[in-house]
Amino acid sequence: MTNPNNATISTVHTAEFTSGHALQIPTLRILQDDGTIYPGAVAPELDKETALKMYHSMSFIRVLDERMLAAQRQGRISFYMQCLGEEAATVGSAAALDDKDMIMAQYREQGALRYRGFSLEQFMNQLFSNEKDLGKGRQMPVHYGSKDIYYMTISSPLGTQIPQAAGYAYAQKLRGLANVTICYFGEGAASEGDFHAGLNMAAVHKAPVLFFCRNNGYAISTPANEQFKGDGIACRAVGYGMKAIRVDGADILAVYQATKMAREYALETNEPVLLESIAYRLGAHSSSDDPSGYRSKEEEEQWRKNDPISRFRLWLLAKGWLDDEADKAQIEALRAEILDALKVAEKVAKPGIEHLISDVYAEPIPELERQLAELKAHIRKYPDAYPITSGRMS
Amino acid sequence: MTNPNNATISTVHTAEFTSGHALQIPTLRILQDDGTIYPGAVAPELDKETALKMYHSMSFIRVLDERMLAAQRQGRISFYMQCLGEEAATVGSAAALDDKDMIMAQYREQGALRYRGFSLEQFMNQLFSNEKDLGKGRQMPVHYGSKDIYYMTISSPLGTQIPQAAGYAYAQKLRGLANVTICYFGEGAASEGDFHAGLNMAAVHKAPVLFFCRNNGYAISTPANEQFKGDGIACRAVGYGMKAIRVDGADILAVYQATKMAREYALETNEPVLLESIAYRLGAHSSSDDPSGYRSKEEEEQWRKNDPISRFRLWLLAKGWLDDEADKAQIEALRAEILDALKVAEKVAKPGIEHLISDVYAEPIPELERQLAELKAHIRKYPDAYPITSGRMS
Amino acid sequence: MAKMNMLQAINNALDLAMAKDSTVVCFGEDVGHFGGVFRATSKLQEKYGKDRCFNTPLTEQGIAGFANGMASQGMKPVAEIQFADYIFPAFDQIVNETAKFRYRSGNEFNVGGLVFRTPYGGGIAGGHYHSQSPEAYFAHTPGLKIAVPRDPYQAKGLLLASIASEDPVIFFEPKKLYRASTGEVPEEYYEIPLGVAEVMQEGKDVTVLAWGAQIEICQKAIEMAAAQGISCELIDLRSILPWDVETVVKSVTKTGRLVINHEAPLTGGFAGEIAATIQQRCFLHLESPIARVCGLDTPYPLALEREYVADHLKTFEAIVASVKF
Amino acid sequence: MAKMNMLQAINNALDLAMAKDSTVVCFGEDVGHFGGVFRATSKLQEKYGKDRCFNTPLTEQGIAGFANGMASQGMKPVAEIQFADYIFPAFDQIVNETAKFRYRSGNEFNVGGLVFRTPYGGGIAGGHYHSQSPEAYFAHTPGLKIAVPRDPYQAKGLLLASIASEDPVIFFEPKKLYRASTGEVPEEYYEIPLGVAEVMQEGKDVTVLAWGAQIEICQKAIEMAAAQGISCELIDLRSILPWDVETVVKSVTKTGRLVINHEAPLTGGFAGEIAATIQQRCFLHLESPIARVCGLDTPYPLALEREYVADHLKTFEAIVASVKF
Ligand SMILES: Cc1ncc(C[n+]2csc(CCOP(=O)(O)OP(=O)(O)O)c2C)c(N)n1
Ligand SMILES: Cc1ncc(C[n+]2csc(CCOP(=O)(O)OP(=O)(O)O)c2C)c(N)n1
Ligand SMILES: [Mg+2]
Ligand SMILES: [Mg+2]
Repeated sequence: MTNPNNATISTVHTAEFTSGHALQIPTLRILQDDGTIYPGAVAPELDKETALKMYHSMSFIRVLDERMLAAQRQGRISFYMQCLGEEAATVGSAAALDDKDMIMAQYREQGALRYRGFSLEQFMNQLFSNEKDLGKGRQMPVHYGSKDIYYMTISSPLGTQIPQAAGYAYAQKLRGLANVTICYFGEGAASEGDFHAGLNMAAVHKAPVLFFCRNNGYAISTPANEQFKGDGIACRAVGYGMKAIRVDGADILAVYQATKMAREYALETNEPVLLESIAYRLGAHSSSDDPSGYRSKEEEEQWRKNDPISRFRLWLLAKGWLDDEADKAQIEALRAEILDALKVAEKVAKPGIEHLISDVYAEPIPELERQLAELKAHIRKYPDAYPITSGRMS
Repeated sequence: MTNPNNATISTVHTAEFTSGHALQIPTLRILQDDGTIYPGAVAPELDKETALKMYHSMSFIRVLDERMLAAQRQGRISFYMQCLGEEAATVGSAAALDDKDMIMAQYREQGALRYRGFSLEQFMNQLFSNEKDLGKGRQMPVHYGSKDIYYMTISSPLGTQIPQAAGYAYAQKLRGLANVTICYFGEGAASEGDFHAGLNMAAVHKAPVLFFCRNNGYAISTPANEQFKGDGIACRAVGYGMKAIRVDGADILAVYQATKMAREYALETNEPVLLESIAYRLGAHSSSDDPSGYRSKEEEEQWRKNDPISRFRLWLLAKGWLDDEADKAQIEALRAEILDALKVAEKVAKPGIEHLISDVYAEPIPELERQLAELKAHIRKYPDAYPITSGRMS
Repeated sequence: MAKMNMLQAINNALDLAMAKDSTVVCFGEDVGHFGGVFRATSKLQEKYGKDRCFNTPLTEQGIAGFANGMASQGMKPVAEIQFADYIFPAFDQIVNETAKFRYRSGNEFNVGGLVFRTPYGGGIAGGHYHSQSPEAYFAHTPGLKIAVPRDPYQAKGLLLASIASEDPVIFFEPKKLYRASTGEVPEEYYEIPLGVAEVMQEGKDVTVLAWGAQIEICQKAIEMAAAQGISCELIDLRSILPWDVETVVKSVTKTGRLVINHEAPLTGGFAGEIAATIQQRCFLHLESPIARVCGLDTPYPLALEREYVADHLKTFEAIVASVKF
Repeated sequence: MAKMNMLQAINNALDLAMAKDSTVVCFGEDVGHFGGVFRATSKLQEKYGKDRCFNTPLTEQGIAGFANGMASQGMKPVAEIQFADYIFPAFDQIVNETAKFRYRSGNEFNVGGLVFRTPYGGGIAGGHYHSQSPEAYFAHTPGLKIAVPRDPYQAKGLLLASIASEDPVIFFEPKKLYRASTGEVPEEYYEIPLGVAEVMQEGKDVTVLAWGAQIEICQKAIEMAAAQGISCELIDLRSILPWDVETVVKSVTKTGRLVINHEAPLTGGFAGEIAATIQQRCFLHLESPIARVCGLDTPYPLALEREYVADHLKTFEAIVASVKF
């Protein structure tokens, strides 16, 4: 384009609107509900090891979600968020990445985190905000993060990671790394101003980001049709001159394939890509939410059939890569393991008093040291009122 | 659409990107440079009176801009912004509206303001921040506004009027008014998060707004191709499920026609429309700017040929609605009138000291009354240091 | 009179305001059919229709901008920001737009009638993104009014006054009191004026000043002090902007001592403004330094919340130290 | 040494920082080829390439988000916000993200190395959208550092220290000094430490405290005071967060009096924090109330700017009143 307005100019002489739905983007589907491949589709190349790692990540997360929601109901943790129905979207996309590609997630991407290798203990330590939590017990449950496995610590304010991902990926490019950044967000978060800023900047500055929108139909109680009037989220990509692809988010092969292709493209061209996963948030928004107030059981039931794990499981069984019985036994064992880990983690001490002020700055400023000293003196005076810290102050 | 994701689902089995330029929107052109209508085009219905009002608004603004930039150079006002090259975009769109449609502008829309009936004196009073300024001398020059003529007072922070326009128009709808809101902004301001929020909310809440983007190629020194990578701004409308139309912004008949059509549609359906005017900011960004640092004289010269006023003038002359000599004389007279008005306005007193604190709240709060009393006592002690107010304090 | 918790009182105030004035409109994330994540707008959509009570897309800057536009047309939007921690994307629309709308236009336009309601403060194991008390960020902004209620009765009266106000108001609702604080609330319409503090308990040795959920913490502290023979005067500031300087001056002139408590971090918190003003106005009456009992200068923590907060014990200690100075 | 104005000193600091460390990257609206609307980044794109000095789209929240992301990868972004009045769309990214990045992740990630530079303050006939002094909005935010230089020498040293800092810094540049303030500046690299105030002039009767462009206003005022036999100690705070409590305490302990001057409106301004702290720390030494000379509690006006500002005459009067109290 050569005109200063950065717009192609083709002339018409009759006033006519371009429709608000002039662009429709098809959905990539490879794996059917019964575990077979769609006629005409080709499964992506996947070795057995990777495929099983994907499967095990999904089933681990399924069991973890189930257990930890129960733990929340028992009052053992204060809060929890499941990803029921969206396991394939996050695991499938994470599997298509390099281990050093940065993951910047929203909060419902424990599938990607598990795929990256976050251990059961690490999950538990975070959920119990104990002193072994990498985040030092400072954030609510499910705000995971780990530098070692390139998983940016979750931040609650929605959409903020979107322009951050553009900047992170730009830095990767400047450093000459052969890595991209993946940025997950919900279709609700895509309404934030940060979405617009982040996608536009990534396109303009040529930052290799995979923007991965989990369109799961709801933002808490707000249905997608009260969130936006366009055709999904993927079509917004033309507004940024960015390539887009839409996938069935319950189809792990489609997700894997699309992400792999997007990663290659982004790495090669330094251009971002927008991916949209179409799935359904089968569970409640969080442990504080009850969806019966805003959607029907029938709708939920219909989507429950669309289970991402059972589909992939059938595919693996058919391929002979998975043994039905062994798998069932393994899941049983996992249940026990999780319970054990939970019992361990809940007994680990909370972070020490010094971590109330550490990490605000690289080094505590004098005022914080003064405040800590004052607080310690106070705690010494009323040790019973502060049982978590009073017993172990230096 | 019935799926909860609010996206049409058509299936494909092969991964393929949708291109970032999959949607291209043509540009409506009716009036040629020589004042004739494009072959195949039809001029919109325009009575003589309206056509002349449009023409006179444009030429008034052209002369005012010229004079006031000179006044700024002479140090008579502190700041000025021209709209050279974009007169047709704002006058043509304003002419397609009802007098009670709200105008929410950015700052370069003096054409629309003049069309609405802002008087020469009112322009001058604002530019000189004197006590007759409707804005009480509180904002920099060109921050016009008038409730009587439904022109929202300009605010410097870019993009902020975009979601405001959605809210304003929603209120018009709720009140059952047969009016729309037009919201002007530059292609630069369209990068702000508020753009995304405003367009999305207008679409979702069905607010009759005409979003009018003046794509003039530059945001201060930043060319449009460093501002976004999509095909202009109009294509973003699909992201909001909103209708769009692109016009040649130097072609007042095209602008008028498109705006009229958009207004009818918005009023009928309560759906917003995105209009994009393709023109060129022929002058400097403002009196503080010198474009020679970032663009070539050649580029400017090329666009100078594209003059919106001369085109329309030729059309009017050909129609016999305008007399060449009389028009030239009128413009000469206008120059003198403007100079006279300027001399009057610069002698009008500045607002009185009470207006330092009025309008912060509907009624001054006690702390502000205390501060004003203290200030008055201080001014009485040092009258020479505060010559604007000291002589006329009650 | 009816027994209500704070949520019910707020819901009742919104209901009355919407019934009374058809230009009152409530919106925000999940505010519509669902009635808001805390259910403050429960049943309002059912009662007043989707046009007057609705879900917005997830964009706080959009919500604030939309509210500004609607108010500038003359309607009375009551916009909910789901958590005060998420009000910051709307900061520009509030601080540069809402606050300056009337002034910058010479009163050609204004957004009087606009209210931002938002659940705020800690005490719900929310970590730093569900616990912040950002009133001081807004208190530095001429053109805004700010109110914080301490109980259901106050919540209803202050909210109705906010909606009736000709100036834009930010209404911070201490979320830990939503269900915990209950009391008798008149069923009819009433307003509690903005900008007026309330002396809740008279005393002679020291003035204790707070607002919102910290009031009950101060009540505990002054009970402990009373047991030691210290007589405290307790003031609920209620409005942060404008704040009632004269009531505080009068009290401190009498007691000679002032302890201010707020949840937000110490540095830059609103207690600083109060202390600065009162040391100036009451200089010759002060018998001890004005004390501030506040959150630490860190983000609001999770595991160590108890250590972090400006609790009754810290307040009690500050009272004693002030009296013994 | 070379004679430089403040813009040249800033440009020189950025040049040195970029030459020294290839991870330093400058960007913002019009920052690239054009060198910024004030020309602070002049020639940097030419010298270091488009990758390391570039224009961004017009989105402050995007600029801040992009900078956060880049810094979290380990690079050192120096992001310009074209005017401090336009920093508010970035408020969420700065206050909720930049400030809490290290804390919330337990130091798994941090944005140390990030600097936001922004022209700030009045005195250029800019009205309320080109004159604001928003430091107090940020000073209530643990995790941020804030610095304001008063002259070219300070600007270079403080900016280099900000870029070298392991913590994110907001660097407010008093734009009315950009060309007006000139002085000798060493050509080589040097840092002026953050968090340390400077006693610019010793005195015994009263301490006068300010920062940025208000320093020269205070200098005029203390000259007037000197003519009346009043000896002022002048302190440039330099860093707003963390601020150098001890230096101020030491001074006020000696003089017994304090006058604080800032451009921003009085209520909620940072002078409140200082006064609150100092009345507490120096209670027994204070011989008169701490005075604040600040902007009025209104948006920054245009026509009546002279009346509005915290000028030398108002400061002089406050000094005299403090001494005569
Ligand atoms: C800035 C901001 N506003 C509001 C919230 C409260 N909130 C948390 S999750 C959520 C809904 C998000 O929906 P979506 O982005 O679709 O993700 P999903 O939960 O469906 O995975 C809301 C409103 C928040 N965390 N941050
Ligand atoms: C929020 C905000 N950021 C930055 C600015 C400074 N600024 C004023 S005009 C301008 C460029 C606007 O360009 P565009 O929107 O294309 O409008 P045009 O000047 O071309 O008419 C900038 C960056 C501002 N006024 N507001
Ligand atoms: Mg969702
Ligand atoms: Mg432009």
